[in-house]
Amino acid sequence: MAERVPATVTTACAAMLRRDLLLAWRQRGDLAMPVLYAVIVTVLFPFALGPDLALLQRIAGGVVLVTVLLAMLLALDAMFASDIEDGSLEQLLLAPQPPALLLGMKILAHWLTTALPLIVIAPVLAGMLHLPTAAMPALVLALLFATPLLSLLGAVLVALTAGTRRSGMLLALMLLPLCVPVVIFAAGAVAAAQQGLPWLAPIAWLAAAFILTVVLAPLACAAALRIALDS
Amino acid sequence: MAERVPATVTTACAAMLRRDLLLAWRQRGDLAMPVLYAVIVTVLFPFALGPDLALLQRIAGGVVLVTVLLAMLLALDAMFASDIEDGSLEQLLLAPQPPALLLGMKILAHWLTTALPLIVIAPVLAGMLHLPTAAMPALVLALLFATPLLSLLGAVLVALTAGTRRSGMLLALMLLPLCVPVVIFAAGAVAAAQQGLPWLAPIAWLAAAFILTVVLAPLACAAALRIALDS
Amino acid sequence: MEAMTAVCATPLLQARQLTFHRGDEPVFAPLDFVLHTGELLLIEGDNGSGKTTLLRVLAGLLHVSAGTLHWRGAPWQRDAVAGDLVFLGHQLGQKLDLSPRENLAFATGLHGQRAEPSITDALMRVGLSGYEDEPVRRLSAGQKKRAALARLPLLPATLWLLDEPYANLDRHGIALVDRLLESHLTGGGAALVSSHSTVNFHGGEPQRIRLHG
Amino acid sequence: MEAMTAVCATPLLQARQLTFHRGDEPVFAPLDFVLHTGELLLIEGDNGSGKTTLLRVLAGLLHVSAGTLHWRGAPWQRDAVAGDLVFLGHQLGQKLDLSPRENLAFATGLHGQRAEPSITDALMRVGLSGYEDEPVRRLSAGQKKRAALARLPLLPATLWLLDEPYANLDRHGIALVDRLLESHLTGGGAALVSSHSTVNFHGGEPQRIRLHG
Amino acid sequence: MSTWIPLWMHKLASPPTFYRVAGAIRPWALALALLLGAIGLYGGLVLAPPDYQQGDAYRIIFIHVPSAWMSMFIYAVMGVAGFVALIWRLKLAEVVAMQSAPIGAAFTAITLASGSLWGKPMWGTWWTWDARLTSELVLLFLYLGVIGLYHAFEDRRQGARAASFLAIIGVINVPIVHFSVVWWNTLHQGSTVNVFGHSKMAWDMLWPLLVVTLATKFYYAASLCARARTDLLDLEGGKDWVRKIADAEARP
Amino acid sequence: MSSLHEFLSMGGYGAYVWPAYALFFAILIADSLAPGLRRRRILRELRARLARHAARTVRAAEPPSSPSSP
Ligand code: HEM
Ligand SMILES: Nc1ncnc2c1ncn2[C@@H]1O[C@H](COP(=O)(O)OP(=O)(O)OP(=O)(O)O)[C@@H](O)[C@H]1O
Ligand SMILES: Nc1ncnc2c1ncn2[C@@H]1O[C@H](COP(=O)(O)OP(=O)(O)OP(=O)(O)O)[C@@H](O)[C@H]1O
Ligand SMILES: [Mg+2]
Ligand SMILES: [Mg+2]
Repeated sequence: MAERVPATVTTACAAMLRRDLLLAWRQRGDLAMPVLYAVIVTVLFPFALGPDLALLQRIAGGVVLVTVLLAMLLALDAMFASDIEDGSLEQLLLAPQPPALLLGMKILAHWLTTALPLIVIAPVLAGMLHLPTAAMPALVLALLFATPLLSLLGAVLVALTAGTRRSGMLLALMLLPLCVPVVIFAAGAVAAAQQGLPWLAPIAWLAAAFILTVVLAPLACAAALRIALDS
Repeated sequence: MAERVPATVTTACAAMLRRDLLLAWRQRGDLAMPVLYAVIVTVLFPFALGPDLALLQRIAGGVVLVTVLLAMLLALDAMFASDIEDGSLEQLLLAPQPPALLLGMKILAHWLTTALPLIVIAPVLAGMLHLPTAAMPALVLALLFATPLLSLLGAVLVALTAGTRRSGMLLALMLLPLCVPVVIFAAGAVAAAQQGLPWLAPIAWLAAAFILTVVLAPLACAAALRIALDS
Repeated sequence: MEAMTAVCATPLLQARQLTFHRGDEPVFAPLDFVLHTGELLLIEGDNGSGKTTLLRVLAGLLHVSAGTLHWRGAPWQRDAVAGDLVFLGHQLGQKLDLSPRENLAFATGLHGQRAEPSITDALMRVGLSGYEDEPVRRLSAGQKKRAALARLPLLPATLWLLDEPYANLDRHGIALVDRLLESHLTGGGAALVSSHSTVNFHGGEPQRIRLHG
Repeated sequence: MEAMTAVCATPLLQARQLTFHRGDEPVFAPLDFVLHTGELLLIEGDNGSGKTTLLRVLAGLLHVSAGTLHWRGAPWQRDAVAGDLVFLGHQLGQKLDLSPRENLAFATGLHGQRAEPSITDALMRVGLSGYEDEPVRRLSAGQKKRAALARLPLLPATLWLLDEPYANLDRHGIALVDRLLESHLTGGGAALVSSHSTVNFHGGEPQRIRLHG
Repeated sequence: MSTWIPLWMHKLASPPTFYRVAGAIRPWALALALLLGAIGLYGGLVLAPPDYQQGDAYRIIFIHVPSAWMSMFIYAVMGVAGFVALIWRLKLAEVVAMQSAPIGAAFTAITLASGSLWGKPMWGTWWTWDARLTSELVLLFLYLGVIGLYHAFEDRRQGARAASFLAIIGVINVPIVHFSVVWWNTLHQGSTVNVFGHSKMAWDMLWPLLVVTLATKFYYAASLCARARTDLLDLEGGKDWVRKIADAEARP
Repeated sequence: MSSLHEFLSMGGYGAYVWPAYALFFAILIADSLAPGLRRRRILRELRARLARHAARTVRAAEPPSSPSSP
């Protein structure tokens, strides 16, 4: 049985990434959704709190961080849901490739399609809440490290819930303890920048955590998936 | 063809309500989830903003309102999703009953299972953010009228997106503009109570809107479903 | 039995030049047929020829694009038809977290219930005794189908619209559908059935429509 | 063809007293069978007798509870088997928003592709010419099934596990599955097929297992 | 399973044996818990003098601190049992890990509630976002996450393994709860009790605290026995020994 | 009598101390009652399951749905 296209790890990863990006593109309406969601949540705050400029400025960094995080959480839920439903996940596990790698590609695609647009829009949201321009670089940098961290940690948890039918909210619950430190460091950086203090230290912590996670999370993800799917 | 149990409007409504409550009970883990989500969002704010008591107290009412709203939004998405997927919704539309009434029952069941627990937990959340006890009755009353309003408006929108497969975020998007007035009135009531001013007027507006919606929304919902499903 | 089918003067369902368009193209060529109570109409056609689409049009889930459709002599109207029709499609309309019994109780609550079989009896007839209280999620593909079929004898409907009722069923299941159909027609009902396999209908030769995609 | 099946000494798949338990109860009685390349094994049984469960166990999606399973002489191991097996279940594993062509391109990216049919050819063989670039969502039930079947000739797998491949297919579709199976076995493949209808297999009498729930 | 595990452990790990042994242990553990609890609370509520700073409000300590210690202790037990469950696929370890979770969550909830009730008169607020309070809240979320994940699965053993994995990831939070008062300068007070060295607390107050702590340990043992027994009945539903019990209890 | 009243007032902190103790006991009592209730439910469901299983075996012995022998 001669193979024309042999199944190498590279082709498999490429196929995985291409498929997920293609699916995202097919439903490109959905691509804009986390962004719009974040915009609207941000807009709601002035309505709920009253148009007090100093107050809004004070909470701008924190609100944008929390909002971005929630928007990502919403999208995370859908990461494996449709794959489980239509049997694609089973097919994925039957492929002659390390599942951890394939899942890593899924996470990458997910980050590219949800977090990246959010990072791009974040300064605009922060501007709407009057965050000083000086704090913007800190905000963007913090998000650049915090969002992939959440994607990776989230993926491990999503993998754990793979065999179940009610991942959505459960996921939020499980992810919370893991995002608390991320939020603290990210918010710390933004707050420091806003007060004109040096803000690179918390970002460096985030970066270190990110590097550690990028190595460990796909492995943990594969282990979790194996536990969750083998009965 | 003698019928033993004829299909009256009452039996149909009872059957509908019973089924949805039973389903909620079967997945009672899911019942707790909106509550947990609200708790999580509330918990994230102090991390993102720092534990500044005066600040937290100032934003408590608004944050709790927005949080409850977001939690309901998340749950709203699932209101028709599974019914569409497994074909139950079609069966519902083929029943010899006014669809508006049946959908009204669905909305009621949904409100009972998601909003009611949120209303119960809201004072606790507000307490964690140091909202003064004096403002609690205003908060609970505001939620008592605001949440069914959201359920009803949300149901119409969910019904409109029923035919598309990306209801979740799209919904959030369409609902949030409708929420803005609700949030303004509810937050107004809470803020007034917090400052010791009379706060019944905004609540009365919410109540009036609620009564209007309770009559119109199920009709709109049925019409929307018919439009969405007919392709 | 044969006598019954001839008695009724106004047909239950009558289609004249009926078509359905998706975009601008008709899914199937204009159809003419007449269905009286006591009659069975088989819809045949290859994959993608429009059987499912036709049944959904007849159920009122899709709108007629051209031609006319009459129900008991009057133009088709949702309110006249609603309670008098059961539709069983590719999607079975069962809640996976409820048991067959609970699913059926919901259906009878909505549509009413005939005097004759109780829910337990109906489940026994389709061979699901012992599975009455198991969540449908835990049933096999064929058992799920049977749970959906149990609605047929329970609900007080004259017209059955069955889309591939035989799929996923074993021999006994196929015989079961034949038996259900036969007793329904004898009792004054009517049915439209789409299927790829042959129907063993003992009450005379059924009508047939062949669709060409 | 007959010669081929006899040549291979180590069997492709060998089960001894194989069972699977759900909770504490066995889903099917302990099974023994041997499958060589070039052979077809039919799994028969009524609804709920455990056919789907057995195929999922053989695919490695469920864990053997008791007994042993050997693959080419060695104990069954995921890494040895993974690329050499295709499983087609009740759920087709197709993305509804992608076209058949895109779905197949993904599958071949993951599993590799045989030298012989191109994706376009494979889709032509299953009778989906003209639907290559339509989203799967817009296909009829039988067309969806055909799109899933197109993976079979494309992927370089020795063992096919097919769960009710004939369901939802019309006459031509059924003949198509028979043809696919035949050329696979002639080419040195093997297959386990569960089905309620009869398989028209021209290359000799297949083995059969009957399951009793 | 490896040969180095002693034979009696193998025997004990067999569900029917464990069921019987746990049934025998439970009443004794419960009785001890009640007795010690009564002694300790009498000592704490009646015999111990009021605190010179806090007056009688400090008496919440006799439930707050033992519960706080139990919340961490039980999480550690759950983590270890979960680890064993994942590595050796031991059914009993899965049961112990998963049945510990609700008990631990109960103690965590008590800690949070009693701490809040104590905080109002002492700090003037029910709640602050102090490191220890927050990490204890996170502990509650971890417990709830483990319980939720466990119940999200159809297959209980699979759920137990998945939830064990989550429990193990969450173990890092336990040292954070404990050392939070050292690492961050916070409102919540630091260590006042030192079991081995010199405690900063008066003996009149200390001994009831230690006795109640012991009582909660025994309570945990009793509750775990009851829960594990029940859970084994569920898991082993198809086995003869369970059917016998079911039939025996059907008659009355 | 007054000493009991004094005891209950807890030096003015009764409103905080007693609810804490009440919660402590309430939660632990609920925790210790839960396994008993669950045990009863499990055994009841097990008996029902065994009965259902018996019903299935009867059906397998003589399938009511098929007049012809298999
Ligand atoms: C909601 C609020 C509170 C929470 C969540 C909480 C949590 C905890 C925890 C987890 C511990 C055990 C720490 C360990 O030993 O590692 C603890 C110990 C303790 N707590 Fe609290 N606490 C709260 C409020 C308070 C208040 C208001 C006071 C008194 C003013 C207090 C006094 C103590 C004392 C004296 C200890 C013993 C410390 C030791 O010796 O290690 N707590 N608390
Ligand atoms: N997820 C599940 N949980 C519990 N029991 C199940 C589950 N899936 C199937 N079963 C039960 O296991 C038995 C075998 O099911 P299986 O799906 O293997 O049958 P099958 O032979 O494929 O039937 P069919 O011809 O109807 O597809 C059935 O009695 C069914 O009720
Ligand atoms: N939602 C849809 N949108 C667009 N086209 C569709 C849709 N559903 C079906 N079609 C197309 O309409 C035609 C008829 O489909 P239909 O499902 O009615 O066929 P069918 O006769 O039921 O086939 P099968 O035997 O495979 O079930 C097919 O060509 C199909 O591709
Ligand atoms: Mg069809
Ligand atoms: Mg099957």
